[in-house]
Amino acid sequence: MIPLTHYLIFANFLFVIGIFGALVRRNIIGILIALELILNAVNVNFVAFSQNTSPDPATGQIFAFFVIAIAAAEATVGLAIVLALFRVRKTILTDEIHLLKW
Amino acid sequence: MAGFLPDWVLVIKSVLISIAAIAFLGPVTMMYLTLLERKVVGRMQNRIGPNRVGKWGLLQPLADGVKMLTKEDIVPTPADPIAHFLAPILIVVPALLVFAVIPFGRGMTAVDLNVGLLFFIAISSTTTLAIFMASWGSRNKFSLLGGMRSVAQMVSYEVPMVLSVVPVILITGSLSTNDIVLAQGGWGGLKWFIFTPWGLLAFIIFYLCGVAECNRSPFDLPEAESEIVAGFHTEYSGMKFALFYMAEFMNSFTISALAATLFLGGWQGPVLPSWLWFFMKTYVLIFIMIWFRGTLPRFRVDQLMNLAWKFLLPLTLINIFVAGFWYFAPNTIVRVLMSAGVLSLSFWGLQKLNQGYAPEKRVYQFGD
Amino acid sequence: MMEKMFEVQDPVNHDTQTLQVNIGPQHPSTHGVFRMNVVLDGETVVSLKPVMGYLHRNHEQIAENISYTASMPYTDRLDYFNSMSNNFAWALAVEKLANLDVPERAQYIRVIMAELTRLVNHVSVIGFLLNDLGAFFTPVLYAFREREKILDIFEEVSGARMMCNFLRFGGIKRDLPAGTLERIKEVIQNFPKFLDEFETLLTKNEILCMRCQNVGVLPAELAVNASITGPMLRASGVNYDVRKADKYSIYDRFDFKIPLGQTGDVYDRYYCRVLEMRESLKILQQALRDIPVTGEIISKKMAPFVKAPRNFKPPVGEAYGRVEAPKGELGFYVVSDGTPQPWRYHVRAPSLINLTILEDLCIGHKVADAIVILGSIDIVLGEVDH
Amino acid sequence: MIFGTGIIKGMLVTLKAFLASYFKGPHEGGIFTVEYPEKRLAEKERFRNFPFLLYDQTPENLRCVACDICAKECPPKCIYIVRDFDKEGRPLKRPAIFDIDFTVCMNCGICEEACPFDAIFMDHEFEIAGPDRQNKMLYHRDDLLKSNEYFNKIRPTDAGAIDARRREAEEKKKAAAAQAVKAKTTQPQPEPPKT
Amino acid sequence: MTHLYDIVKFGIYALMAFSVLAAILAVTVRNLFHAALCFAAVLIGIAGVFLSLHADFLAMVQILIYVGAVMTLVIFAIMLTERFGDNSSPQNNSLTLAAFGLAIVSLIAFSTISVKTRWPIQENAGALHLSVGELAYALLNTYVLPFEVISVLLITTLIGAVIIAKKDRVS
Repeated sequence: MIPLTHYLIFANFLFVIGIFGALVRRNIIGILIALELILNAVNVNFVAFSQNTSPDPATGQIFAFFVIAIAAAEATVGLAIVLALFRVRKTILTDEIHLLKW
Repeated sequence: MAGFLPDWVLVIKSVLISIAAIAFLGPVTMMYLTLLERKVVGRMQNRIGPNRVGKWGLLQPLADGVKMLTKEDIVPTPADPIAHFLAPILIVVPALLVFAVIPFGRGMTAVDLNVGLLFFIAISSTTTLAIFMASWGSRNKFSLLGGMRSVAQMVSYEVPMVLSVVPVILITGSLSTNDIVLAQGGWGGLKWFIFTPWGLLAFIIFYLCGVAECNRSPFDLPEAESEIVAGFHTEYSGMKFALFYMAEFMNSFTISALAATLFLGGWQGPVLPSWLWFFMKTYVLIFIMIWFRGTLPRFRVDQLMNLAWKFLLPLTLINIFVAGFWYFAPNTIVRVLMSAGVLSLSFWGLQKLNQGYAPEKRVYQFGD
Repeated sequence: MMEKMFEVQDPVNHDTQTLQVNIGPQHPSTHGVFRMNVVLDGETVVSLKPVMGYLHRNHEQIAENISYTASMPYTDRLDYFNSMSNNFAWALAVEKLANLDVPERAQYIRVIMAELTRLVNHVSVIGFLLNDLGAFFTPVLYAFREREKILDIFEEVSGARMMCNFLRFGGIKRDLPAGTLERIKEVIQNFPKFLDEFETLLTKNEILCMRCQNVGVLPAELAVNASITGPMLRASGVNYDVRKADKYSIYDRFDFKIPLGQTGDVYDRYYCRVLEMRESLKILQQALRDIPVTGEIISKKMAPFVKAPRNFKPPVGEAYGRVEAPKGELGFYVVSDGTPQPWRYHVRAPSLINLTILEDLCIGHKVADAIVILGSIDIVLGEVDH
Repeated sequence: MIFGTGIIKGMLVTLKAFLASYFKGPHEGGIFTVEYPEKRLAEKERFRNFPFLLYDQTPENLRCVACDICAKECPPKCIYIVRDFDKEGRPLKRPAIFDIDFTVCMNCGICEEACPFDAIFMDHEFEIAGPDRQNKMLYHRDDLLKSNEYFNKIRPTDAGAIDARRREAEEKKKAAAAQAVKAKTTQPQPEPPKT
Repeated sequence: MTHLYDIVKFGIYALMAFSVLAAILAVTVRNLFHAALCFAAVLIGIAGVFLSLHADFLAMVQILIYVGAVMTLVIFAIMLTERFGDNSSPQNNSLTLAAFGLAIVSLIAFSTISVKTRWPIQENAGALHLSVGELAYALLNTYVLPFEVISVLLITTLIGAVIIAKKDRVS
């Protein structure tokens, strides 16, 4: 149906937008969203490759499950840190938090 | 007519027919559910319920619809326009999408996915997003409170709901709703899952979580009129409010339909046509939901959470073990007694653990 | 930007900013026009300031410009759920002032009417409390079905369902029409059956117990210090009932008990009201048994003033008549300077005084509990703002 | 006790009410409400709504003599009476203007009690609606007039008692008048001067 | 039936374009709440792409986990950390141009790599339809070790998150 390369280009687009977002955003939650975007791009790659190239298509999807699980875990811890930070600093803009000790 | 049409047009035609059926079925069931609810709750309160518009009040839903359409649609100035506008649409979409997976009759499932059940659960979990948009978009303290409460409730009731469905999947071995219904056929209905000990417990838990999922009676915290006016849809009026209203009733229809499919044997039934069985069972479950609304007071937020996490969740986990044991044990009376014993023991044990929430005995003296 | 770095609050303060919500005069469950200025931290109530006066009608000032009998219909509008017991208190006060005696039959009819209003009030209050708890109007409509039967009797006797204006100083306005006592007897026979059904619906209901037990606990000494009266006081265990303490009218002839709670939370207030209804039924049965069949209905000394209420000039002096109204001790303090208009007229409104401790009960509870506690205090804004 | 039993017993109560609504009558737990405009509940005799003025036979001979007692007695002061004068300026026993402001009146019935001439009574008719507050709800004398037959129809026992009392007073007065006439006729024969 | 395939193919390409557009919006929109909503749109788009790759179980799990749970978390965080309505602070810092240049360069690099290399395409490439049973078999037989490790990881993150976010930390 759809050749492998089109999926790869689609995944590249998402990956690149994710990186751009992570670098550009001032708000930590914005960065977390960009990070999730990158992980999703990786997922698309996994499934595309497993469907077209690997003999046993299950491997890619299993790996995609693990990536989703890790992404969820990472999101929870990231947002817990954001909350703790906000409680102390009243702000979560990255360029306002750059002193290691105050 | 069908002879000379190219086959791809046929496929599209069949898809359009099922879409038209669902697009018609959804809102009409919603309209007549509102009437059914007002009539039944009225009868429970020694009054008649709407009977002025149409023969027995049958045109009342049309009157409500016209009223909703003509009412002015007020958008509060501080509201965030995009979120405020999109929320009602995004709450109706999952409510309609979910109709695709429900087996109305023998061959009448719109889309027979082999991950049908998971599709149902995944789509019904996206409603939290729409409720967030509604409560955050309308910039109103009451709706914020309502939004927070409803999301916390829906997230914490989704876990036991999903886990209570696992035993059914474990026994039938497939996620497709049609296979589940087929697995309950035969013996004039005695093979329904509700007649097995784990099935009964799973049915009760699934049904309670379903009621909580569509914010209805004992769990209708998000739109608790007596406390926070109308919860997340305080700032909505006119057609947008009608959409919220429609989504709630369609959810209650689909939850009852799914509960009937999973535990009461969907359209399985001895004599009557299959779809008639399905609608009878669904409307019995909807009657129970309305019956809840007519009698029970409301839970408080923390009691709600405690019931989900400390009472229903452990029960579902134990239920999965018992279903596993049921799957491998030989089909004898011992199996039934063992599982029934384990389940009632765990129910009693959990009730003892949650003793803090049980009603205390109170004694009253009489002075003079 | 640097200074922003260094103003660091202590880490323990609440990060989610507290929410100041107006559970305002126009709200589905404030029992009338009553506003609560609630400051919330998340769901729990941090502070609660009641705002009253939206229904102030200048009742006491009006009463000082009209004759004694003319302010009787105004007392109906104080606590519009129990007009008969309001009239009873005002009649007692003026009778004390002009030391009038009340004939036997009138006394019995007054007691019967007062106890019927207690039934109506307690049943409706439980219905409204359930409404605040979320039961969708079913208990209220069961309660109102029984209330209708009693209001029919009031309409038969006095002419109006809620604004009875039935009592006069020294007796009652008119005698009972024929057959009314049989109808009252019939209502009293059916009431216990309804009450049992009502209790099976509510008392053992787990959700009600979870929502009401240990919520809004009123300790006994706080209740006494805040001069709380009525079912709220007795639910906290203090044995004080004006019918027993004052033994006014002919209450000493009936034997009935006073139900007392232990913890004084919302559940005890609910159940004390149910038990009080059962006691009232006992009083009504005894009163219906002993009521003299005939007898005049107003004292001789008031005969000339029946047709000309404005000539009624009580002697100079002051009096305080009080009655055990369903909401608490309802008292009327009246000072007379010999003219047909009272010189000073003051109403001790039990709802207003019971409402003063709303904040102490609600602090620390959730928003949902604050509404339920307000419902259990049983206020009527007509009496609070009089 | 298992957790849910209280709730289930409570729900059975509402289910019984639901089923009873189809089979039982209004007083055994069935449908208690009445569909108002078509079916109505029987009116109680002492029901009191806004007052009305009474006239015997023709609207001219009004019972009200404009003595202004009810205006003084009315707690919210909603009655306004002006006496009628004949051509020579002598006061008549009739009110020229008798207004009752229905928005102020709280139908307490004190005017009925205080009226010594049985002229004003409380009505049973409660379906009163006016387009605006100013003129429609201010009832003048002619709008308030109602016949004695109407009064007997709506309040049979009270009206009967009052008519009996008035008839009795009538006979007593007629007898007294006859007595007076007889006394006057016998009076002209002066007794012979006492010798 | 070929027309049908073209329609479906066109649908998938439209879906991809929609997701890329939503991704760009998610990264650049000033109001954070709207960014989160656009991100949700991207997730649903990606679930559609998974469906086109016959990975329907994965698509459903993606919607369930990401849109149901992770998005709820993100929006909860946004609600708790944003004061009521001051969402006008500029969202991007000084690096914008440099980051944009890097993005374009890496995009071109990755695309050429992915187009140029000859991937060992299997002959029955797209036709293989994976049933849930095989997936479960693989998950619990060949990959059972990572499955258990992941569950341990999830438990630790759960407890860790609760401890970090607790209000009255006894530190």
